[in-house]
Amino acid sequence: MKRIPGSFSLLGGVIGAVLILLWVGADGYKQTLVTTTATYALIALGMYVPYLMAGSLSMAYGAYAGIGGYAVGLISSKSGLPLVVAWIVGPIVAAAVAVLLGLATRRLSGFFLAAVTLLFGMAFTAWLVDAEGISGGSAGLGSLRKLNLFGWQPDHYDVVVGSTVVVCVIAFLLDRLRMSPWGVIVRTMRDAPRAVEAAGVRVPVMNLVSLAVGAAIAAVGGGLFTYSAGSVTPDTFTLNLVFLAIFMPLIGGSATPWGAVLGAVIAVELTLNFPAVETSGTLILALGVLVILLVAPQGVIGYASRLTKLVGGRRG
Amino acid sequence: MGQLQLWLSALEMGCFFGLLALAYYLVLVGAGFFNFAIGPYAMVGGLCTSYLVLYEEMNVWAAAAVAITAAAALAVVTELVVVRPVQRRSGGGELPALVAVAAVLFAIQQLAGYLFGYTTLPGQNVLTFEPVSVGDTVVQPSTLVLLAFTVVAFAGLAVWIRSTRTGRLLRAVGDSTHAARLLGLPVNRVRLIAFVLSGLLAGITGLLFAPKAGVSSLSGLSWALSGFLAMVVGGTGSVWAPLFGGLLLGAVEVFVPYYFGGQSHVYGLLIVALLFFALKPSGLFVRRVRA
Amino acid sequence: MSAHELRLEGITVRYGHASAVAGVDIVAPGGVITALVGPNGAGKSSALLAAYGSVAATGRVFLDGEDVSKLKPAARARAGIAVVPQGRQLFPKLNVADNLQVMAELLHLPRSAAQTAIDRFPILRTRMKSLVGVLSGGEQQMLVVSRALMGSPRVLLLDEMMTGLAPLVVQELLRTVTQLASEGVAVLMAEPALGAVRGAVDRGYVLVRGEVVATREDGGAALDEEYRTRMGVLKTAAH
Amino acid sequence: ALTVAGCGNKADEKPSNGTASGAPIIIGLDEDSTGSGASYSTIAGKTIRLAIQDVNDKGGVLGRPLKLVVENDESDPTKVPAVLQKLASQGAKALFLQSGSAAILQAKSTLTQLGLPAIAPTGVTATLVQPPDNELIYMLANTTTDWAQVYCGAFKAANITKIGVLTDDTTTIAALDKALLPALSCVQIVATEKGAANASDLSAQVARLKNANPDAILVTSVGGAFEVLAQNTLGSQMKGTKRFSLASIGNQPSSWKLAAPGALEGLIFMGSINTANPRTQELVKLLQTKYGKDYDITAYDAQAWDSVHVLKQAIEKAGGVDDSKKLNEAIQSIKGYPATFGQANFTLSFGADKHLGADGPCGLSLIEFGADNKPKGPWATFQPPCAK
Amino acid sequence: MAETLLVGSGLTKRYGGVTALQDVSFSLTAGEVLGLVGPNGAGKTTLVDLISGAQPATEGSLTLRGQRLAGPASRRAKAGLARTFQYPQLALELTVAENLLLGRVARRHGTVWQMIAGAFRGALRPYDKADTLAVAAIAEELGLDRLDRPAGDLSLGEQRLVEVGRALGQDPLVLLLDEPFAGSDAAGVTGISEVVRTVQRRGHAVILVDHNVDLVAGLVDRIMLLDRGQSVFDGSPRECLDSPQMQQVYFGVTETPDDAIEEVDRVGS
Ligand SMILES: Nc1ncnc2c1ncn2[C@@H]1O[C@H](COP(=O)(O)OP(=O)(O)OP(=O)(O)O)[C@@H](O)[C@H]1O
Ligand SMILES: Nc1ncnc2c1ncn2[C@@H]1O[C@H](COP(=O)(O)OP(=O)(O)OP(=O)(O)O)[C@@H](O)[C@H]1O
Ligand SMILES: [Mg+2]
Ligand SMILES: [Mg+2]
Repeated sequence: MKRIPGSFSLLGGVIGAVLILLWVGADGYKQTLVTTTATYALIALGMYVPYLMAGSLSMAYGAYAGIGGYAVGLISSKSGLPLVVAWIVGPIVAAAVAVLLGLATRRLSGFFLAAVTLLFGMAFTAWLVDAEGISGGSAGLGSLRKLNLFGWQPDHYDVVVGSTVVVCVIAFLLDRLRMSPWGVIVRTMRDAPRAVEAAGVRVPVMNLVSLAVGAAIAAVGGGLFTYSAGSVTPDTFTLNLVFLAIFMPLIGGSATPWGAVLGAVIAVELTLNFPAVETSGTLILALGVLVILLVAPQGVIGYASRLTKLVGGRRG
Repeated sequence: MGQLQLWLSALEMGCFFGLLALAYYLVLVGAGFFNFAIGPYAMVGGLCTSYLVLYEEMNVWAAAAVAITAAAALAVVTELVVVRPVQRRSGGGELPALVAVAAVLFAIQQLAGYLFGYTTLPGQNVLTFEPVSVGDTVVQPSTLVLLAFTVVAFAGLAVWIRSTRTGRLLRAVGDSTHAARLLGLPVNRVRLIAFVLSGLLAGITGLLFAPKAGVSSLSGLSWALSGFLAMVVGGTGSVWAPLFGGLLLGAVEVFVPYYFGGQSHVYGLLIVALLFFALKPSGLFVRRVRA
Repeated sequence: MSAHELRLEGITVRYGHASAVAGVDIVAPGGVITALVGPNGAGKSSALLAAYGSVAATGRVFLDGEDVSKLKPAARARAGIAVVPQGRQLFPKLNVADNLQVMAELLHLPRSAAQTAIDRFPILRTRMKSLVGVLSGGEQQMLVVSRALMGSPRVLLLDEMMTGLAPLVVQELLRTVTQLASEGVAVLMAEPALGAVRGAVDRGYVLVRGEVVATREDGGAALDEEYRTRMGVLKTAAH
Repeated sequence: ALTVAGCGNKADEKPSNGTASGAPIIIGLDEDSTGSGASYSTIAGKTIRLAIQDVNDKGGVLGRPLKLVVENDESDPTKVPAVLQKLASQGAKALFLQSGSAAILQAKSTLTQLGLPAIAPTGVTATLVQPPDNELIYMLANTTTDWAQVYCGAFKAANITKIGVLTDDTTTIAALDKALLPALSCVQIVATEKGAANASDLSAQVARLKNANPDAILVTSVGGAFEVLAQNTLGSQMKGTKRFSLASIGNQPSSWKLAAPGALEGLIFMGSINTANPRTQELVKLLQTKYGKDYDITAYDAQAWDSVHVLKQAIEKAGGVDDSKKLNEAIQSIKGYPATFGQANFTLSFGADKHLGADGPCGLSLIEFGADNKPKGPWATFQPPCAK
Repeated sequence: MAETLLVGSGLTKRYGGVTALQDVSFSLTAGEVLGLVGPNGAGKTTLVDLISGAQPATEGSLTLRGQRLAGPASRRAKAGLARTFQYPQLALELTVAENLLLGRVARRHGTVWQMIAGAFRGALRPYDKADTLAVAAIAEELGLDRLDRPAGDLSLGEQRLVEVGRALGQDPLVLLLDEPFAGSDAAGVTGISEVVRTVQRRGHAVILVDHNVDLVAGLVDRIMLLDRGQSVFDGSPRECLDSPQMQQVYFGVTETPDDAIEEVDRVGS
């Protein structure tokens, strides 16, 4: 019995993170790869709870990430508040939007939610363009202030380290959440909603809560990207990114949130850092996803743990 | 130009969405999941034809035959090389198959871009005759062909699904693949038939619709989403559900901008969807059974 | 009428590493009702499905002396092996008529077969157009049974056939099955406890953890007795 | 012969060193070769390569060859920072941004972080070169302010007082409309209708425009299928109403074939190619030797060509590329560069506050489409005044 | 006099033309076990559905401890109802332990605030020793072992046991069991009977639906006989088994099984 639940995976994640940070060093390009990966990972982690645990597919993740991004942009340009506040406000607003949207589609499950959230994502982009006064219109928001944490101004590398830590912490917490009573309820909703309802948990409400948790996490990612890229525009978080986020947990392995993180690493590797430069990253990723699904249906983590079990012999 | 033109547009769009949704419906009924690669099949049907006619100077009919075969072949590949092994290896869960077809969607789009170029190509008319005038409204040949095909496709498939042996098997297999396998029904064959039919249907649909606004390698995704919406709106309770869903969506796409202004077409669609799902949470047609 | 026979030789069924059935030999001769009793999870269903061919199994299955191990379930069904599987192995969104028609077509039976099959259960006759998914648990079970009795099976594999059926229906069905057996059909029924069917059983096997631990040829009561003692013994052994 | 843009891998066509020797000067190209911007991005990308080859063949810059490194961002803004960083890490000292405009907008802040100057050869959206983060980014073509002037002249000449606007829903066009439409104060805009960029039907929008009863229609779109669908629908349902458009329809020859027979006839677009310009003639010659004599030159080709040469001049002025600040200042010091597009006396000049090269409206020309759906030539009714 | 727990009056359910349940009334006191028997399609599951809130009633009302019982299933579960399903509703990918845990932890997540707080608590403290012990105790009572197997790997009979265990974990005031004995072996029967007794001992009540009249009669204090949606008899097991209605609608012409009488005698003594 593990003493701290989820610590084994955490150890793996931390080792991975440290290796990545060592590899990155002072290289600006590699640093950007890491922040991009962290962004993708956070969006995929956001999707993990409602999508892989509760089984409700929301396609509005572009909008949630966008809300996080615009929170950073707006607090930087339109208020004197410390920038960190954006990472509190953004996720809360995103969660609220997810709840409102979920309320409207409360009686729907699975693909009905997907349809409505898909339309919402599109409408949100249109709104960002129209709401010039709030969002800066099509040009978006840029020239962001630097973070200032009680007098300490993190440099680019600090941000890279910080985002890696955030991803690890969220993955670790989600991993524990998955195993917890809350996680058991949410995961049961996917296959046996009637049982959950009969046991005393209002399934639509619980669904809303899980959607809110997911949206909040994605908003953290959107904020991170906006901060490290320095600007956000209505089109920054596209539908393609949402599809990418659907791929990621399955690539890495859907049994644990760490799979989403690993999936993000692989996705960025395949689309941005693959040696066959000028070809389509999307194509490489799509083919990569297919190969992984065929070779390792439980994702890379599932495959690896099968291998270790085979090598290490069967334990009790 | 009167309202008639708008009704005609709504009808044409509705038929297009409905046909795509019907292709979804076939796989949904037979294999139990949304095959998002339907959009790209349709795109290949349209784009490949145009490419062959424009750059290889092929006859339209020959090109169409090649393109439709290609679309159907892609559907077969999707089932045999992707979905079936993925489902087998992952223990039949719906998620991995769904993700796999989403990957297929992007792969086909990119491959089509590589083969046929990334530009939009004009659609080819399989039948060319004089446009028909109704009052001051002109009906293009391509529109008439699309409408006719819609009628034929829906009527044919409705009969097929309802009363033929294979149609009934298709429904059974999709309803409970587990029970079907247990009893020894030809699950694999039936599913393959569903995929081939949906590929053919999508390919022809894409080909017939392409003259309206051209077709490019990236049309696949937006077509996939339109068909998906129509399918969701229609529900799964009847073969005609996709057509109703499609027509409703077509009407919304045309009349919402007409009455509420083109400025708000995206909002309009969202609001209509929200209202619709608030009133009809499971689409127009459903078959409700106990859990 | 000639008596049929189903013979399982060295049947093993594995799910992953664990084996649910470990090399059992079971014979179900025609003319009598053979029972396969064993606690939950003993492997009864797995053994029956192996006989029908719808789980991967090693070992051999003989129908009237002919090796059918290589045949797919559909072919075995056509050869005369009929199954009442455990659980609701129906198509809930198809109506009653279509559920039967699917099976009739698998067996190459004429259209009238579905109607004949349903006549056994008058309750169902009025509901030919109802979706199966709205029927009550017992009504669904009746449908599963009618489906299995379509055509003229040579072997009946009945997995907890009486589950969820009211006593009246159970009696009726037992009469039917006994009648079929007396016409030479080989009947193999799996039950976790003999209970109500005890009287109808002629012989049987006790299956525990995938292995046959006892065989009785002297009637249901004796088999039940044997089973009870075995379970008692096993329980004390486990502690 | 027809060239299929995007068909065949342009990665193989990397410019060689030509006659130049010495350590190569590395230039980055952020191109969308497979994403949503691929259909137009690659037209200019191809000519950038050609221009660089040409420079190298003629001895290079300061005796050193230019070397192009290319990355594909698929018009996905979240990939842009990494792509630009990657170009920088490969040693690029200046960049060409040839991707979807959402991506380029996203690129601005990354440029500031990198400190590298960049040119968006075919950009027309004024926001690209406006604050924030505009210190390092440059554009060549006339912007919408000049366009508004030209349109107004045209409307006056043609006696148009009420126009209807049909626009697509991309952010690029939203930005453009924002600058352009208010500047069209010379006419009354009686209706503005918007359709999805990937729309398959615009009859509702057109019906509304028709109801508003304008004298003319202005279509503002990124071009491609939307533009053609708009023109098809307008052509059949608002026959007789004068139509105007932006530049894109003229720059995308492949989309002309999409139009219904005769649907483009009488359409007037904001062209930039004037065959009377001797430099344009030269470029046409070069392009036709390379791509066959049916090649239709577009403003994209010319702007790509000029971008390379503007950069070449700047590098020469700065005496190298090691100091990116100096290079940036050198770009800003370029004045009166004779452009390959626009009229014969059209020039480009840059400055600290002028990140947009075009000097006056001489870069523009109103071109009319003929019955064969191809540009027929300058519109007889009005042409922008081009003072010497 | 024991407290009246659950009262149903005039419960009716119609599906279009089909009347599954018509004007059924009953009441249940604390510590009572009510058997619900009747032919197939009589409306037993429908009644369980109406009580538990899985389906809304067409007509009729329910009270639990004098409070009106209405609304969705989850609200009624919070008020103290628990049920099993005739066909097991388990999360097949989750382990047996997790499926059992659901019953116990669900009521801690009954309100929105509890759900939100539960998410935070879950991330910080995923396991609770008391929960683990409680789950182990329930498994022990039902004779379930190897709790870390996915529920999907269980045989159907074993899945039914888990279903019962989950409902027991809710510690309900009224436990509704829909054919729990179907397909159970001797050990399972003992386990489930034990569960019924446990609930009864706590002073709570059970409604037991099953076709195994022998077992039902041995466990219950009262039997209600449903036929074609109507309650045709309500009385002690003994009276019920002997009643003409029972003979007519349930056993048909055949005699009452001897076993049942034996069982009643044994329990009664
Ligand atoms: N949605 C529905 N539409 C039509 N009829 C229905 C529906 N749901 C249930 N019924 C019918 O209502 C009747 C009562 O069903 P119920 O499931 O309550 O029976 P039951 O007493 O539990 O039977 P069993 O012992 O077989 O489980 C059945 O005849 C059933 O077919
Ligand atoms: N799909 C499966 N995957 C893994 N293990 C399984 C699977 N199906 C059954 N088992 C295991 O195989 C063993 C035998 O199962 P089987 O269903 O044959 O038992 P049974 O005797 O029919 O039980 P019951 O009386 O409960 O129906 C059980 O231990 C069960 O856990
Ligand atoms: Mg079994
Ligand atoms: Mg029932």
